[in-house]
Amino acid sequence: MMYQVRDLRLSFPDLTRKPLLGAAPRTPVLKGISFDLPKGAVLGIVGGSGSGKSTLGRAMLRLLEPDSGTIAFDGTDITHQTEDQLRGMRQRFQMIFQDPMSSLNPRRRVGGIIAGPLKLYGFDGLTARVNEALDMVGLPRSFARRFPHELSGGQRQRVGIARAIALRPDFILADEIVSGLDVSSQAQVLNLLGKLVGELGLTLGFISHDLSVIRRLCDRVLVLHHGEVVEQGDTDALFAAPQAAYTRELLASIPLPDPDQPWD
Amino acid sequence: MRDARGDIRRPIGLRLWLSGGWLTLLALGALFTPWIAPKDPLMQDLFLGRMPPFWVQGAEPGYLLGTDSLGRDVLSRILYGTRLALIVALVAGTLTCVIGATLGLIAGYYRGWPDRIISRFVDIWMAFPPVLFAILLIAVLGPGLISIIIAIVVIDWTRFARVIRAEAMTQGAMDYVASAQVAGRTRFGTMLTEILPNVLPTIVALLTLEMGIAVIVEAILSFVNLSISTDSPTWGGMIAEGRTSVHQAWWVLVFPLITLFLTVLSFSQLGEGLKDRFDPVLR
Amino acid sequence: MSGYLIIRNLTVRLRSGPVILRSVSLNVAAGQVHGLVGESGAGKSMIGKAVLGTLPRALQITGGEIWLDGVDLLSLSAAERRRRIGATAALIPQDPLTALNPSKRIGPQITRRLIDILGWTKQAAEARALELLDEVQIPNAARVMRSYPHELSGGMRQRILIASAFAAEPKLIIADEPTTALDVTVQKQILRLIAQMQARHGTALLFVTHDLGVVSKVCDTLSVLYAGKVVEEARMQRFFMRPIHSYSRALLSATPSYEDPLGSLTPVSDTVIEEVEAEVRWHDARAGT
Amino acid sequence: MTLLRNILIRLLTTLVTLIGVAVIVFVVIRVVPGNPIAMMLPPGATEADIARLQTQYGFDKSIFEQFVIWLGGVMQGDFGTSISLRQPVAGLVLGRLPATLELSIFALSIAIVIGGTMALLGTRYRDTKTEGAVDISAGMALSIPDFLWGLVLILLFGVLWPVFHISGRISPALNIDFNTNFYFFEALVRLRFDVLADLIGHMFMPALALAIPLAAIIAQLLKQSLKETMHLDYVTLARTKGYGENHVITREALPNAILPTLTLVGVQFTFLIGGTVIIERLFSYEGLGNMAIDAVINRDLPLIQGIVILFALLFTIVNLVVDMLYVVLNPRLRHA
Repeated sequence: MMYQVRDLRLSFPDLTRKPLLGAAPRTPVLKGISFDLPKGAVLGIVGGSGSGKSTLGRAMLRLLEPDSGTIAFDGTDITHQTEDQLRGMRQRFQMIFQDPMSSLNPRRRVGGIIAGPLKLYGFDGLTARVNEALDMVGLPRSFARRFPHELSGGQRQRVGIARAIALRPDFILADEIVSGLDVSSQAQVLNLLGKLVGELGLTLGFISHDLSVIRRLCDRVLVLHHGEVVEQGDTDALFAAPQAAYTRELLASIPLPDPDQPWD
Repeated sequence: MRDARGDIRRPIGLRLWLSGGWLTLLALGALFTPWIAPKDPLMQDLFLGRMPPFWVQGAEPGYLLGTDSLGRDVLSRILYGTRLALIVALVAGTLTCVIGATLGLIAGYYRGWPDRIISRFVDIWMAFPPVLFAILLIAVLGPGLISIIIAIVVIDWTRFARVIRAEAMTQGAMDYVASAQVAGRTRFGTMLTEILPNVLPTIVALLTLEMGIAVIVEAILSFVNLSISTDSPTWGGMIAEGRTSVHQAWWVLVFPLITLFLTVLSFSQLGEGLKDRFDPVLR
Repeated sequence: MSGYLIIRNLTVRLRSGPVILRSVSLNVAAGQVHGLVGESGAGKSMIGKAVLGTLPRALQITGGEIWLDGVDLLSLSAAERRRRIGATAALIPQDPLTALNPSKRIGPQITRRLIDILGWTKQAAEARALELLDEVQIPNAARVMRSYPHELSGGMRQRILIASAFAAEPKLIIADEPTTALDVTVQKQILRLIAQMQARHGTALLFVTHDLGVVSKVCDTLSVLYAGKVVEEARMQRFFMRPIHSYSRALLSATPSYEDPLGSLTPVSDTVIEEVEAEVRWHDARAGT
Repeated sequence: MTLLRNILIRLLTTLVTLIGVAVIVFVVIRVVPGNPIAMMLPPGATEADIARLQTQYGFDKSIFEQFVIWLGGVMQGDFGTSISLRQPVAGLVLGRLPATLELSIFALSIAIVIGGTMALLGTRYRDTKTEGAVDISAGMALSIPDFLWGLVLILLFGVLWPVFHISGRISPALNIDFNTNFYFFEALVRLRFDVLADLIGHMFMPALALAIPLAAIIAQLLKQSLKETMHLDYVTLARTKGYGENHVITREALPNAILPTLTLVGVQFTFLIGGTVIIERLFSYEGLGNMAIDAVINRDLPLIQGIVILFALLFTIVNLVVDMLYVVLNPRLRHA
């Protein structure tokens, strides 16, 4: 198992309701989430705004510390590990962010952005590795000398992918990475990701609000609603016979590009 | 829409050239003062008191910008004052910047208790009228160059701390900081390699601004007679003297004032210009 | 007059030169919904902005005609045009969170323009607002009128904006990506509401969106834009059955659909882009730009 | 509930700040070399005389003890006795406060009028030469501090074209027998327009010197904020409803654009009040700041303490007022 998550709970302090003395009351965001993610699987995490899907993703990468429950990564309990303890492992789980503009340091060139994490882990032959990563995501090598703001949205998102795969991680979390893109670059990025998962034997967590996109890419789905798992399972089975009322409502709400689809 | 408006670019070349040019001129003047200055700045000649500048009727040859009430050459005194002003600007400006920016960076990026402590101090500092605080400090420390520099650092570090703290907080919330953490960078490493380069343009702009302010603070302290010593010529001292005799000899006030004005303006414009230049997104 | 909105050869440029809209022509008849589809930068929102006179200042209309309810807007003076638009057209904007003035109560935001611009009495305007809030299924309309925007949810605010758009019985409504900021479940409710209101009031509706799925649910006809040029104009059924232009086909095959998981998801290929780029160049050469 | 809590927190932090200020002043000025008592006595005073006065002013005790005694006095409204002027500090300071307050408020009004006008003009005629002119003049005005503006104004309107007074608060020849030291307000109330004109003639230049940098800040911030607001959908919506540009700017954008400007202007206003110290000196205006500089030069410890605390109090009151205004103007907080 790549990930084993059990009864995961996480809450944020609500500072607007903080009493004069003492701690602010906490608003629960994840309310007891459990799932398994086998190695080599592609897991879609779907939900509306406020469902907790991004929070779950950030907890899986330990950018947030859960209140309770456990997260085991490849058999190691990482729920409450400190940043120092995690440092040796961080190379193994990487992330691609929603907004490539804010996740790429505007003051660095693409080459530096990809090479930065590599340098940190003492990889050698940096130029070769950066070039290889750019090749894999289908960007010209000359892009290494460009700044992020000189690229298009789809190209930026591919730089984000290159940065993540350059480290040869076991697991990648992609957080709404196509929601800001046009359909044409969205299709490119999705196809690229699908190809890389196969070639590199990656395990992928794919967060999205779009079930159509999830269906294309994922073999398992986790449906979140208000911080709880309302349904999970094999993609084909879930789309064929959705069990939870919320999943059914979600499916029925998607406008398919087909004027004949009954939509009521 | 943003992009559509983005092509209206401000001309940044000219103001960099003008401000940089004036400051270079000043720096050269300060370096070679003893060779350039036409007269001894301290030499008094009561028979030559309040001589007007060269283009006015009754000017004394050799005293280009006239003399003050004690017959001292205004041009030479400005030149000697330049040395002091620039030393104060460079040393006090840099020290203030280093101390203030470091504290601001720590408070803004680490948050938590370091932020609470630093912010509390900033609050207390903001409750002092800065000029009064400076005067008070000089009164305590005694006049002198070192005292002035200390006073400037003590009263003005908050300017950097406040601005850089806010800036670091904004940058800290960006995803590229999270991505550095995902890559396994330490918090301290992230601060240096990710946050610092992004706040650097602001730091540079503030630094040159602070240099201008340092010159002003020195002038203000000279004005209330609390600067280096009464002998050494300073712009502020000359202005204070010029202020009292403005109706009889306007030039004693006007020339040091113009010098001070241009210097302060140049420092701040240089900072703004550099900030634009520094920014790859705008370049 | 074949429609309430007739656009003929509308050309819009950046003041610095580049062309944003290239001789766009389209008709929207009363009671009809026309979709404007394209990727970002295709200029689809600019058409709506040109009609409503809200183009960014860096842009200017350099040619063409915009007939609204039998009047060529571009032949009017700026002030007359503004009044004309205010009386006959309305906008349903994209982001319900920024489309209501945060410092004003809901009531006046619906009624003020009826009173100020159209000269209604206060009582009439308020009665009308209440009636419309009921029509868009907002419970407790009287209380909502006294609320501030931040007290209401995103879906509620979008309903209010729809009500406000229909307040003065406009001939034309332009909806600019009205559901992009909403969750799919809310999107469905809002789209159905817009469709219902449009049908009931017989308004002409120009619907700007990037989402072919949404278009297929609400529109009767559509125009596909690329680089400010209409590359295909079609009736809905025909478009989805037999898209003619290769760019339209490419867009359709790049749109994922959960019903067709095994169908290949083809990005818009370079050949298609070159083809449509060549078309744009040919148009520019002919137009002498 | 939240509001009450916020006010309580504010009052507590204010108290901490004030005590912090008091401690710092207390410690700093007691390290002053030179004996303040020796300075005030005529030459030839005996050691015994000095010792007696030392005891009278409490300088023989430890700093901590002195602080406790001083704090005790402050609780009862007693800020000690000025060494150089030999009068109670509280009376002296309160006597000068109105002059400084009137100057600051006058300067603030000028800054709001000039800065607000510039911001509105820059927004109304954005992307034209007018906006460029607003940007450049605001940028210039901002780079030059009040002290230099004061000197420039003295040269321009005191010497070159002498239309304003360049020193003092009121002409000594003028016969006034006012009840308060708020000359300006009292002249307004009593309709003494001769006094009013004379006061403005004196106050205008120092106030303008203080106002120019603040006006520039207001112009920049408000214009920036207005421009951002002008791109929001509700402004576009108002345009499509048939409203003209002026209505859109003043009715739709301005009320929302003022809020983000307000907090920053509050902080800048405290800087302006701080600036009165040197500006009053420059224009020989008989306010608190001028008195403060004399107090430092004379090593008048009780007076310095009193003035600094009063300034700190003034600053915190300004911040408190700004916070309250923010709540009043912001429907989000008003109805929370």
